[in-house]
Formats: sequence, structure tokens, C-alpha cells
Amino acid sequence: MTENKNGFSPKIAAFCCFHSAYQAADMAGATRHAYADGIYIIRVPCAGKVEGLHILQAFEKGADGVLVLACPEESCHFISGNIRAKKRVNHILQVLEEIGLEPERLKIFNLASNQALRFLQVVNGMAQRIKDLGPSPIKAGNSGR
Amino acid sequence: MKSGSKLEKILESGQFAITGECGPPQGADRSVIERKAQHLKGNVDAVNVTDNQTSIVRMSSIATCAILQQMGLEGTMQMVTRDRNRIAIQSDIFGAYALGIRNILCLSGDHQSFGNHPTSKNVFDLDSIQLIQTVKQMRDDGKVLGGDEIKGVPKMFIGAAANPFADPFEFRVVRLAKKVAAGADFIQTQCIYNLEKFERWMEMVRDRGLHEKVYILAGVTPLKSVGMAKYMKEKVAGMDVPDEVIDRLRGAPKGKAAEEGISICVEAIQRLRQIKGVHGIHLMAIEWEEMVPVIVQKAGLLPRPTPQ
Amino acid sequence: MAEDIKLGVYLCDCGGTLSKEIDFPEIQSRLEKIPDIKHIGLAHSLCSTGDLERTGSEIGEKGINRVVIGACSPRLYEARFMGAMEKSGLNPHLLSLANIREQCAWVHPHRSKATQKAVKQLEMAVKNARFLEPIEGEAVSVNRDVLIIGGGISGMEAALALSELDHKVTLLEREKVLGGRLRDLHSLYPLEVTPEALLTKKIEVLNKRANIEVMTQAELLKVEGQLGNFKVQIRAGHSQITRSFGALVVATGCDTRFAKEKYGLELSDEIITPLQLERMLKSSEDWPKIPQKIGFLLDISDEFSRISTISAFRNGLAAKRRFGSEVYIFCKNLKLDTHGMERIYREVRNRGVIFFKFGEKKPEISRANGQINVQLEDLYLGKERVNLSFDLLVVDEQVIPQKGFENLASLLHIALDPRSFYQPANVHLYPVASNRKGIFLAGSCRADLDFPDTVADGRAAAEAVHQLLFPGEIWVDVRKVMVDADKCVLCLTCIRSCPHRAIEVDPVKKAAKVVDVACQGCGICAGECPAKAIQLNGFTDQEIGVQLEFLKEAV
Amino acid sequence: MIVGERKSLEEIRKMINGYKKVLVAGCGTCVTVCFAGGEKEVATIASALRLAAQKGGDAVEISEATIQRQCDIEFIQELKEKVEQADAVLSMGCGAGVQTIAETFGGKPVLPALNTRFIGRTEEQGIWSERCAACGDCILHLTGGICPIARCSKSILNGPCGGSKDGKCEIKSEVDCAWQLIYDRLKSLGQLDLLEKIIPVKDWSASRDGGPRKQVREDMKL
Repeated sequence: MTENKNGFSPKIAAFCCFHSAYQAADMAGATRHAYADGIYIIRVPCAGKVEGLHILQAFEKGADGVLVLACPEESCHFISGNIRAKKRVNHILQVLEEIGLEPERLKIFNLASNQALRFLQVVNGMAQRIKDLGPSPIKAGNSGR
Repeated sequence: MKSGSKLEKILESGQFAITGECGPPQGADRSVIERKAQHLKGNVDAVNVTDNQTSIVRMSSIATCAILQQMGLEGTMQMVTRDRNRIAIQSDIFGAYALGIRNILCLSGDHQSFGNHPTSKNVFDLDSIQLIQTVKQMRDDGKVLGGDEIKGVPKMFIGAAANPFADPFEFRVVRLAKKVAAGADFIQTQCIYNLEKFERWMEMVRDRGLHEKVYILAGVTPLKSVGMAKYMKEKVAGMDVPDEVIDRLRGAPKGKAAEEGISICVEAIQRLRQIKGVHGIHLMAIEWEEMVPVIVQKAGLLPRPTPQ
Repeated sequence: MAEDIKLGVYLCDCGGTLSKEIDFPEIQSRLEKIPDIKHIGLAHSLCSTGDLERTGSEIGEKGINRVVIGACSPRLYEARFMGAMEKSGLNPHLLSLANIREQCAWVHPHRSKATQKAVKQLEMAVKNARFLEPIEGEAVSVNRDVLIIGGGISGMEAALALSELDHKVTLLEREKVLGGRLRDLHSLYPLEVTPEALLTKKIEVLNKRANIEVMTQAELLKVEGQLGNFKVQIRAGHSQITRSFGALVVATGCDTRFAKEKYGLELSDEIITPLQLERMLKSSEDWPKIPQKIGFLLDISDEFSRISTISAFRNGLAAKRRFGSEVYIFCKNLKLDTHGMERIYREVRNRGVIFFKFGEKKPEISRANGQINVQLEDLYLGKERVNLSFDLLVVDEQVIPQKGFENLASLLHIALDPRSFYQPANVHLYPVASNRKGIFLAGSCRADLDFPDTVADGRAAAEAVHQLLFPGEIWVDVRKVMVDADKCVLCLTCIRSCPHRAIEVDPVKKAAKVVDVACQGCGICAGECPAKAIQLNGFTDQEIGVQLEFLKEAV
Repeated sequence: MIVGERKSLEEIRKMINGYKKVLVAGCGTCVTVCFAGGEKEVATIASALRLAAQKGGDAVEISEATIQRQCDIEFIQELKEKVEQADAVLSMGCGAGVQTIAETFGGKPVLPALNTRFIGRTEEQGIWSERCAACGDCILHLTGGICPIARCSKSILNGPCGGSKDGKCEIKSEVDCAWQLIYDRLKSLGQLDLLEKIIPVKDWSASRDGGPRKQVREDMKL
């Protein structure tokens, strides 16, 4: 589906807030809407739980892109988790810039639990952008740890 | 007589004094000073020489004052505490006195972030009030700050600055009093455009009787254009340019704004002369020295006295 | 962990439907290669009682101590699975779930790809299961007494309802008397009862209840503690007291304000606010001048206010009845979204009240000869300007938060919405809950509500409080959030950033301490901690790390 | 506390260039509180360095360790094993921490990952500001508890200078004029008379100008 002629199918870690995006993803499934199989959903109780470090680690482990999907602005299940997440993502975007990774590889979106179509737009859009960008320049498993 | 400078003599005799200003060049070319001095000679009683004003590197104030002295003008050496510690300051005062300089204006100086070396380290070992104290101690006690006797005491006429337009307004006169208590003989103020506010300030000065303890020279600067007025209002710290002044310049016929600026300045001088406790004018015609004779003439302040 | 890990994996093909999309035998053969897996079971409907019971007894028989389930979304049956585990004697938190239906079978049309991803997810779930640690539950006893802040109608209703539900209630009122804004109203039309009679009756009942204590001229000084045990300092009159409460209800109401800047005019004898009109209608004294024509302006101070709208209807009708006045209402968009408003609207029209509707251009108001002129372009009448003069013009008011709202919000650490009203946890689903467990909101302190809604809100808050406190204890997960006291540097970041105010300083350990009863498990604290001293059980660095492993091995 | 700020990744990468194994060492005291060098920042910068190295095709091995305090040798000893295995140590402590590690492990290059900036306080979450210049001769009792040396751009002792406008400093409109703050505070304390007196020339010998400082408590020495 998202494979291009070189057979590149992007691997995308999608940190999904259990109270919004995770449900939207379930709904996308329930309505049998397909999306790229490289999208891997990581359940978090709140986008505010996603640490900048975890985003970097996702890239270290070979992610071509990372999504943080939070509750809609002003309607966070935990009041301020989505705002914290946005600020952290912005901070990590600066670090990515310092590293020399394209900022397009990291995105945060707000979506409500019933927005299955928005979920699909977001993940498919991301998959397409990453496909255009090509594989991450970081070689997975090459980590110095 | 504390120093015997011409400025001191004129003020002492109760005559209305005029001091001018000369900004040294950003280089070693003495002809710039000579050209500026031509406009000032005979029109002002002493000439302030700025000390790396707005933290832009220029010819030193001491050297420039010495050149002016050679040309028969009296210099007032400005000295800021930004660039020198107490050792360098006292050493420079010795040198300046030996070169014939008799007036000093004690300042803390603009912060280096304004100038062409924003990455430099500042000193501020002393502040302006402590500098006044230092010069006074050197003159009156014949001792350097550290306590050692001076051989060949520099007898300076000590000046200080005051800005009636900075905040907190009600503290400004207290700070003036501190400068007087520290040993200031004369005060030069920030450029005055808001005369009402200045009058209120002078009232507070008189209430404390400070006008009897120190000579106050009111600062004036002619405005060349609307642009300059707006720049002074918005960009220069501690400057109060009322909108009426800008409107008046704006209302001048095309090409006549400068003329209007001169008129505003002359009117201000005339009004300042009427204020009790104002002993003179400090005329800062910034990069417009050629207008000094005109302004002084129009203000009816010529000829200048020649004290013995 | 000293004990050996014995994994049990249970797969569910959802009544056989998933077999088309996922190759279950393939999954099984892949999983069989993993050591520690003692059992792999395939069920057709794991959510059914039969399958659940079977699974539960198997867990017990085989001594399985970690459970991995590959089935539908955890949003559906996670709790059910956990229940079955608990029944079998296993800690329910030793469960790791892979969502192979919604995230694999249903979204990846290629069977092989869906199968591969399901395998991957299950492998991760297995890895994850090894790190799982039991979370113990604990019953925390709670004080059943309730403090209600604000003695308006909403607070009084809450007090009465709670008293009936056998809670001891303390009702705090800032003023000398109870009643709040209701005291200013002259009628609750279409209700028969007058505000005065209603208040008298309510206060009478309140005073009779032995388990309600009313404190007037009282204010909140300090609030410490958490749900079940709030320690509250109150100043009542001249005395200062400290009490404990299990829950708090904020019912401080709202205030109104004439938006002078939007009108561009001053109030006068002829231009008055709805509240002034209420007071005038309430007084039995003769009016200085009978208003022959009254105009009501709406939607200028505040475009969202129901309160001004209902008051214009009610008082327009009252003026008609009392003085036979001609009544005009100028509005932009009528909002009739409260109980019975449609009916009153029809009545108002039938009684001959005339409506004008303006658009973006506001009506122009001027004075001449003791009269107030209103000029406007009515959207339906076209370009021709309407020009009317009035004896009395009633302007609308903006609904604003009650005085002192900032202070109360900071005392209670409750969140404010963009209009500075107290922010409900969920506007639609749980409007009387605040961001903090055990602190509830009732009435117009959270939104501009009309009388019936305010009353209902008070009762709803009382019900919510009762539901929480009535057993006298609350079952909480202990150590869901774990603080490593050795690592904690007490930078206070977690305490400042916890939206639920669930973290305190442990004065003995000199470290942050999570108050389990108040914690809602969002993990923001763990996300923030610069010392990595906080981990959220189920979402530890290790567990997140395992999930990220899938990225390493290409799908 | 001491407030520090991480250097740019580029600068850090230049410093560690040529070393094959680098230990990133965090400090669990001041710099943890200001989010510059605690365990999480250590992990973050380590991850970023690995990513940058991988992207650039360099082979560098990054290890991590965070100790309680880098300015005490007992804690630094905990790093011994990891330091020995590394070619260089990248310290995320303040200047004192960097130097203590360097003094402890003579043969190992120690590199600063932070710029140590000032002694300050948390104004609010995420904002820190300077409060003390460690001049060694405190005069806060004369200035209403507001330090003119640390907070006045010119460190003047008899302010405010002529650049004070609307409570702000002439150098930047977001900088408060320390002397306006002092004036307001003394006014509210009813101690404006303190400002009538001239604060004399300061003895800077107690500050860093007097040379490197050292403090000894004889009774506490073992």
C-alpha cells in the first residue's frame, strides 16, 4: 500500500493517547478502513506521558517517523497533557534539527476519540510524507548502546 | 576657587554659563576635533568631551580635551566607570590634570550592549556617585582612594549628570542630593524637551535647597528632523520627547523642519533661563556643531564672558 | 522477580471471523518457539462467560503467572479479562494485551501482513509481560462529610440532597444570608413559586436538618489533603476553624457585568440592567414614572448569555401585566436552549412583544427629551431603518465569574476554562467533576445556567459526591505511579505539573509522594521528571522500550 | 541553585570528535532541577549524540551515568569503572562538577556539556533568573533584599542610573530595573531613608576579583 517502487514501507511509531487517538484508531478498524501496516500504535494513558527521550529512542531503534497523537486542544482528558506533549514535541524538534534529522519525521496532532477519519488522514498523510522523504538516515540497531 | 577653571569662575561670578559638547572621532584623525572646535570657540564656556559614548570606541576623552586645550578651548573631561577600575580612573585623572584639564563629569556610562563591542566585559568597579567621591577626596584630602598621599594634587571642578525624566521620578531629586553630598560642584542634565516636567523637578530641587549648593546646567539638544525626534523618544533611554514637539516639527513647511528645531531649542533656552536655580545651559548639538553659534546668538547669550 | 515466569497466551478469533484476515496457526507456531510460554490457547469468543471461566481455571491449574491476550481492543474487554484473572487468584495487572483485531485484522487487507504484524505485537506483548509487576489494591477510608462552598440555590440544593443521602454537610456562604442571586429575582416565571417563597422554604428545611451546618460570612482560608480527607481552614465571622471533609462542592455562582465598552454609553435612570429591573419589579412601591414603552437589548454585552434572554422574556411579560407597557426585544440570535424556553418564547410573542433582529451592525442608541432612541437595521425588514423611542431601555449583561474566583481556584488547585469559569472534567459527560478527584462543581460557577439547570446541577453534584463517598472507603491501586525516593531531587516539577494535584512532598523521605487516591494515572509526572525518579506502572521506560523494539526488526 | 544550559549539539559533537567511547555524566543536584543535566537530560543527549553519529556514519559508543553530586569526590568515585572504560567524559554538571571529575580522573579528558550561567532561583516552572553574584560581601540588608550587583546591569551601588524607565532597564525592555525594585521594596518597608545614604566604594577583594576563593572551617576538618 505505502510501498513505493523501491519497496520502501515506512515504519512509524504512533504514540496514541488511550482516551482519544487510540479510540479513533479502534474506530478506524471497526469501520474496516485500511492504513499502512508500518504504523505501529503505542498505547499511552495520556500524550503527556510521552517523553522526548522516548521519541528519540524510537528513531534510534529505526523509526522513519514518529507521531504523537493527543486529545483536542482545550479538551484533554487530563486537562493539560496535550499541551505538555506539544511543548515537548517542539523541544525535540529542535534536537532533531541539531541532529540533522528532517523535522517532518516528527509530528503531533490533536484528535478526538470519535475522529476515525481524521486518524486515517493523519496516519496516511504521515506515511505518504515519510515515503516521499525516504528511509530514516539512522540505521536501525546500529546503536552504540 | 576649587579648581580655577573658566567654567567654575563664570558660575562663581553668577553669570549664566553655556557648555557645549564635542564627540571625538572613531579614529585618530584630530582634524575632526579641530573642525568641531571652530564652531564652539567663543560661543561656549567649556566643552564636554564624551567618553566612548553609547559604548562605541572613539578617541579618548583625555586626548581630545588636551587637543581642545591646545586650541584655546576649555574641555570638560567626561569619565565613565564602565571601562576602568579605580586604579585606571585615578591614574587618568592625574594625567588629565597634568595636561591642563580642570573639569570632569562623572558618569557610570551606557551599558556596553549598546555599542560596537557588546561582547566586552564591563568594569563598574565604582558607580558615578562613588566616582564623584573619589575625585573630591583626591582634590580636597589629597589622597587616593587607597589612602596614600598624592604628590601633586589634581584640583578638578567636579560635575555630575542628572536625568529628571528617568524613573522613579520622585527619587530623582534624592539621587541628585546624593551626588551633591558626594561632592558634585555642577550638574548637567539630560536633554530637556518636556519643560513642564523639568519645572516640577526644579521645584523639588529648590525645596531641598539643592540649587544653592550646586550649579545646574540645563541640557538642550536641537532637533534636526521628525525622524531624529522620534528616535530620541523611542530609542534613547531616559529621554522624554512630548508629542507636541514632534507635531511642531511635523507641521513645519517642507525643508524647514531643522529651522523649526532651532526655534524650539532657542525658546527652550529662554524659558529655562527664567527658572530659578538654573545656572546655565548645556548645549548638545549632536553632530550639528555648526548651529551652536546660531543658537547662542538667537538666545541672546553672546558675547561670552572672559573671566581672568 | 524470584519466581519463574510462566506465560499463558490466549488468542481470540472473534467467533471465527478473524481467521479470514489472520493466519492463527501461523501465529501459534511462531509463538511456540518462545521459551517460558507454558500454554497457548485459541478461543472463539474470549469475552464470553464460558471462555472466560475456562481461561480462568486454566490459569489456576497450569500455574500461569503472566497472561498475554491477543484479541480485540483493550477498550472493550480489558477490565473483563482482568476480572477473570483476579477470580483465578492472579493479580489482574499481570496482563499484557495485543490489539490484533482493530490494529491488525481489520486494517491490513493483506492476510500475510496482518498476520506478521499480529505476531510482532504478540511478541512485544510477551516481552512486556516479563516486566509486569503486580499492582496491589488498597481500601482507603474516606470521610463522608461534605463541604459546600457557596450558599446560593445550587449549593443549597446540593446540601439538601446530600443531607437526605445521610452525609453531614457544611454549607459556607460569604454573605450574611443564604440565597445568592436568587434573592434579587422577582419571579421564576413560568414557575408559580416566587423566589422569596422558595428561598424561605428551602432555608427553613435547611435549618431543620440536623446534619446541615450553615456558616455565613464565612470564607475558605486554606485547603490541604485529598479526596476522602481534605483538611480545610475556614473563617466564619470572627472565629477560625479547621475541619476535615471527604469531598468539596464548589457552588459559588456567577456575577454579571454591564459591558460599557461594547455599548459605548453609561447607565442612567432610563438605561438600566436586567438586575436593576428585577429589583424595581420586586419593590411594591410606586414607580416614579410608568414606563409606556420598554425595550430590551440582547446579545451585545455577551453573545452567549441565556440569563439575559430569559430575564428579558420574564420581565417583558411582567411589565406588560403590571403596567400594560409596549415591549420590544432587540436580539441578534435568540438562544432558547434551556427548559421551557420555547414555550415562553411563544407566549411572549402571543402577548404582543415585538422582536427585531439585528446583524453584525449593532443598534445605535441615543437620548432625546428624556427618551431613549434605538435605531437599527432589521435583517428581515431590509434596508429601512427602524427608529423607536423608549421610556426605559434594559441592556443585557455579560456573565462573568464570581468575585474571588482566582483566589478560590488557586486555593483548591482547580482549573479554569478560557472564560475563567471553573473547568468541568468533561463538559458533556461529567460536567460536575473538576480536574481534582473529590472536588465537584455545581451551578453557574461552571457555566451560565438558568434557574432549573442550576437546581439540577446541585443535585447532580450531590449524587456524584454520594457515589464516591457512600461506602466510606475507596479502592485504589497502590503504587501505580512509583517514585524512587533516592533519585528524587525534589525539584517540584511533578507537583507543579500534576493536573490532579495528586503529588505531595513526603516530609520523611524528602521526596515526591503520589497520593494514590487522587492519582488518575495520566503519567504526566513521569513524562516531566528530570531525574527519571518516576515510573508509571504499565508504561515504564522498560515497557515503552520493548514496544519500540518492533521498529528494529523490519515488518 | 546553580543554573546551567546545555551547549549546542554541534559544539558538543566538535568536543567529542575523535573519541570512540564517551561517558555522559549527569549530576543529580542543581542542574537536574533546571533541566540541564539530570538523568533524563543525560539520556536525551546521549540518544541525540548516538543518532547524530549514526547519521554521520561515525562509530561512537555512548554510555550514561548520573550521580548525586559532581562536586563531591565520593559520588564521583561511583563513576570510576565507567570512566575507565571511556575515552572521554562529557560532564553535564556545572563548572565545579566538570573540574571535580577532571581532578579525580587525571588521565581522562573531561568536557563540559553545559554552560554554567548563574546562581538563581526558579521564578516559575521553566523559568530561572539570576539572584546572586557571589560577591562575598552581602549588602542585601541595605537594598531591601534585592541585589544590585546581580540584578542591575551595571551593578551600581547607588542607583538607579538615568536609564531606568517605567521600571525597566535601559539595556532591554524585559529586564526589570533592579533599583526600581529596590526603591519600591524599601518604600513598602518604610525604609526609603536607606537610599539617602551613599553606599561606599565596595571591597571587591572578597569577590572573585580577590583571586580564587577558598573557605576553611577548621572545626569541620577531620
